[in-house]
Amino acid sequence: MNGAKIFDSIKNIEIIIHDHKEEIEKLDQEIGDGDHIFNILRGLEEILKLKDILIEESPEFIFKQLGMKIMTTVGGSSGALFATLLLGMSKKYDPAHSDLNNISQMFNEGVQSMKIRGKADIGEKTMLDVLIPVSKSLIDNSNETNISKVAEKISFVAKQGMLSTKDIIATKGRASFLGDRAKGHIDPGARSSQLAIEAIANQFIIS
Amino acid sequence: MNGAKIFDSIKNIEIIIHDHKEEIEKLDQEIGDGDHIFNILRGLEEILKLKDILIEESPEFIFKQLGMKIMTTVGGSSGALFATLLLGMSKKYDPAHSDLNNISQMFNEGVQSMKIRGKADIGEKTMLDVLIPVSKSLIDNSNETNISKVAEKISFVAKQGMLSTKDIIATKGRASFLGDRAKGHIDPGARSSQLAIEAIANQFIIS
Amino acid sequence: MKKFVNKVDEILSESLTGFGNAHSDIIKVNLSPDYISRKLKPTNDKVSLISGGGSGHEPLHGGFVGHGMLDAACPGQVFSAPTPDQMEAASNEVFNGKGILFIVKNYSGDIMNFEMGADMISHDNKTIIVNDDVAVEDSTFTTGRRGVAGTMIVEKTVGSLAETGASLGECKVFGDHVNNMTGSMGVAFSSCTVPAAGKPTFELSGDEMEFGVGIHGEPGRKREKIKSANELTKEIIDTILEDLKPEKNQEVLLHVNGFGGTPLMELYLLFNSAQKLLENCNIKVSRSIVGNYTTSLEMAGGSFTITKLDQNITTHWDSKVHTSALRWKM
Amino acid sequence: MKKFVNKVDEILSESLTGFGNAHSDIIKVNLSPDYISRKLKPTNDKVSLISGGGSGHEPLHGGFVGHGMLDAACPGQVFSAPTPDQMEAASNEVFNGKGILFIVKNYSGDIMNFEMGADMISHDNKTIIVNDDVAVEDSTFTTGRRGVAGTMIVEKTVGSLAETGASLGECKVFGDHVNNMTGSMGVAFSSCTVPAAGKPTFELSGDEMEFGVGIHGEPGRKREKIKSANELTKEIIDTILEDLKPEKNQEVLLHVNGFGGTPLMELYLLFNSAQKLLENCNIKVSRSIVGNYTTSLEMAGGSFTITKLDQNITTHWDSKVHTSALRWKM
Ligand SMILES: Nc1ncnc2c1ncn2[C@@H]1O[C@H](COP(=O)(O)OP(=O)(O)O)[C@@H](O)[C@H]1O
Ligand SMILES: Nc1ncnc2c1ncn2[C@@H]1O[C@H](COP(=O)(O)OP(=O)(O)O)[C@@H](O)[C@H]1O
Ligand SMILES: [Mg+2]
Ligand SMILES: [Mg+2]
Ligand SMILES: [Mg+2]
Ligand SMILES: [Mg+2]
Repeated sequence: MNGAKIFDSIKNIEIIIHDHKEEIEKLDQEIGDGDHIFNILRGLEEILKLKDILIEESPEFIFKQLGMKIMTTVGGSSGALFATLLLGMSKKYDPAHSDLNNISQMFNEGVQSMKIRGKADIGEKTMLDVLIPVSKSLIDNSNETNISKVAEKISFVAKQGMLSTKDIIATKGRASFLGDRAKGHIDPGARSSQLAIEAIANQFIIS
Repeated sequence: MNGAKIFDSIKNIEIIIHDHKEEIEKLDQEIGDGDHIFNILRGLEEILKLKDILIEESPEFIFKQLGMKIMTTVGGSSGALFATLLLGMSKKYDPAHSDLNNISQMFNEGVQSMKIRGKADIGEKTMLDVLIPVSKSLIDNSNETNISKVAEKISFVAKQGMLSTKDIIATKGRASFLGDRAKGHIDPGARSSQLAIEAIANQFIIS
Repeated sequence: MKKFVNKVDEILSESLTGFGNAHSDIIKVNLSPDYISRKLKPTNDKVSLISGGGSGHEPLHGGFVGHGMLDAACPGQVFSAPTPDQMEAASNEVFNGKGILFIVKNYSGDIMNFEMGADMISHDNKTIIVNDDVAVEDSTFTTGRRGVAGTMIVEKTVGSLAETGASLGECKVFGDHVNNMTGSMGVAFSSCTVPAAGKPTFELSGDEMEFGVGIHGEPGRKREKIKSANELTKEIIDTILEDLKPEKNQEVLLHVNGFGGTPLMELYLLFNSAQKLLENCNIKVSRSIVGNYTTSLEMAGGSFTITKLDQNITTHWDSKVHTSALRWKM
Repeated sequence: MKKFVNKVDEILSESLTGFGNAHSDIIKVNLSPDYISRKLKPTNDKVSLISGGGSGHEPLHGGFVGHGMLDAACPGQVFSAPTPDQMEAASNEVFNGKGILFIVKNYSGDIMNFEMGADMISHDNKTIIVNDDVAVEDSTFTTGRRGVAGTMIVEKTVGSLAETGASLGECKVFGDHVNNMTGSMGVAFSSCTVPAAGKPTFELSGDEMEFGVGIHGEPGRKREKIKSANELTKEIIDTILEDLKPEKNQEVLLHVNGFGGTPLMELYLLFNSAQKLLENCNIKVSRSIVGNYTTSLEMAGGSFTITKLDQNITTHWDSKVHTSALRWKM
């Protein structure tokens, strides 16, 4: 894990999110307030600007800076949550560990922090329905040597998690105000998170 | 001239205006503020309510009461102008005169008062483009014995006057703010006045 | 038509009743004839200011009844001038020893009805005709310019002068002066829906605006493609300045008025554009007011009004006022 | 999209700059991080009130910064909660010896960002979560109710208490109390257009309304055919009363709030409907406020808010205030 790889992943996330702009926009218009895509894109744009400054730095430092940047430029639920994710991740980097081990530990820590920040758990129709299963899958597979197999697994559980948000009501976030009307709609944050996971997974499947 | 005849005429005016509601509404939306038809209808409705109370009174008194009613219930340009017309008319009734003579004198007085009230004259794209020619025609023909011939004449000059408002710019009233954009549109007040004249003329042509 | 309404015919009376009750600490509402007056008659002899006009421009004029501004307001039907008996009744109620000053926006209907109202009263009276809209060419052969958002500024400043016990003549002269120092112009992104009509007065396509629009949902001087805020602000401010011909270092009051359907966020953005432009012309914005004061029901759009300030106008702008829509220092 | 705008990205900063200049007598605006604070720091030790939230609800919250109300407001992007560094910077500027009280509307984004902001400061602080919207069912397992137009009432009354030098704990308790005494519910006739999106968040057909809508152009609890003003007022007021369970002869503050695109004429008509209903239930409307205070950009519609009054709330509602959007007695 190094700066170049981290920024490659972010660039890949940005590409995939851009490709699904209209879809994500629509999801938050249906059961939210329509700003999710703009929050996400603003965040990605801002952190990509840091590439030249941060690329040589340690992953620990990079994640911290990315988290701070998201925290101070995005706003909304997703700003707070993704900042929390990144800041959490920065705490668990250990240069002695393998990449997969690092990612598992870091991601797990990040997602735990998000749960606390959002006072939310699985099944509440949020991005955590994607991120918690992914985190679990990473932990379960942290000793797996075939990286692309892990990538395929997380890609799969992310998609499942995302789809699972469709037919439930929300108990957290803005969609919770809709009650039953939220049913039948995928959670925007779950969709953007799943796409991000997919982008990263694809990178590893290909590489 | 008596109360019954006066209220018959008003009823006829109300019918014809109702039949052209949409058209008049549209004319004031195009070059005005869209309220003309509602002003006119409100006025007609209000004065028709006075029928039972006034029908036995003298034409003088009736016109005065109608003028006061219009004045206090209609508002807008047309309220002020039609009230002025009726109040002016009430001043010139002379029981010694023939109906046609009375109408000519009364109408002439009413229209003169309107010109003063509106500081307007012919050619300014207002209802006066209908009412001034009608008034002149009545005066010119006040000794004519064939009433239906007079009726046909005023019906004709009213129509001409109404049409003449189409291709000129307005220098009075709300349409004057539009400058050249008012061209091509018939003045709403001219149209409603012309329809009123037509209603009365038809009554005399038929009777 | 989507409006909060029970019966279209009763919108006005229900709304006025609500207005009267919501502000019963300072005003009262009389129905048939309709007029709004101060709850308490001023104790000192003063000129009584009465304004009015068609409804649909709220808070103008009823929102400006109270200490330091109007003594009464006569609301007509939506976009129709009020009837003379309203002015008569209001005059008789608020006359306070020093004559009546009518403040009338320059529209045929308003002028005629106020004239007829004035004919009906026995008190000394004068009329100020507000005609601040520079979008309309003025000429002695026409009705001339419309009265728009500058009316509020005339009502505030003359209202303040009247409160000092000034004479009817002094108030009239000062009002005409403020009107002369004032120019306005607006632009609309949408029309509005007169409740009785139930549909918008005009339709604009998605990329068009009415430039130099009035305040009755009526078409403006020209229809154009929409422009950036800076561009259209420049076009409007330039037109106003051409009319007002301010000296270098002139202090002005800048009023950005919303027509009803435009968020405050955009009005403040317009204020920012205009202030920068004015400062580039060495004109100092020393007083400002931004908000929906002279509306056209729910029309989207707004207008700029500039008043050249002198010591007198500034003093009477700053002085205390207590109405439902404008309140400060008391 | 028809809006007064130069570049979509710069709407907020241009608008904030305009806001700062238009009201430079009482407030100042800081950009990056964005916050609005009082021009002059209070001279007495007092609890500092900071609110904020997504933009698009103007005049909430920036319009409520000034004597007797907020010390600072942190505006986020349109409908997006502000970022924690805004709260940190605002706190550091306005801290005045007695701790910071955050006033936060109950939305995940706002709560999380304000919490993160609070984590970043060293001053004593507490948070009031406003959740007055009775349209949303409350339960311990969910996010609970939204914070809507009642927020202004909390800010006004707690702002007044803070001005007296009350402690952080006292202000927090009083704010929670006012929040508990307050219930709101709204209805929308149209959605609104987030500038970045360029098109309305949702579409409603010509005879539909969103019942129990929030303030972000988001869908409400149910979509229904439009009803008469009296009918929908009754449905809303009944729901609020069910929640507030007022005693007989209870005095209340009745607030009719416009969402931005509804004319004052209609808001006063709604006030009239509601007041009659309340008086039929032996509830006395002894304070009232009608206008666009908590908006959703240009959304058409409005909400009712009722606050049960006691001596304390009444005193702090009546006390003097000087902000750009709410001003009386000074
Ligand atoms: N308390 C929470 N815990 C976890 N995720 C949440 C929470 N609240 C909201 N979210 C997520 O945030 C997404 C919305 O993000 P965004 O639109 O950027 O913010 P906002 O809801 O403030 O408008 C939702 O789709 C959901 O996935
Ligand atoms: N000064 C005037 N003199 C004569 N007629 C006028 C004058 N001003 C307006 N009108 C007439 O009044 C009509 C409009 O009436 P109406 O729509 O009821 O009032 P408003 O113009 O006040 O909305 C115009 O079409 C025109 O014929
Ligand atoms: Mg959102
Ligand atoms: Mg008209
Ligand atoms: Mg009219
Ligand atoms: Mg949001």
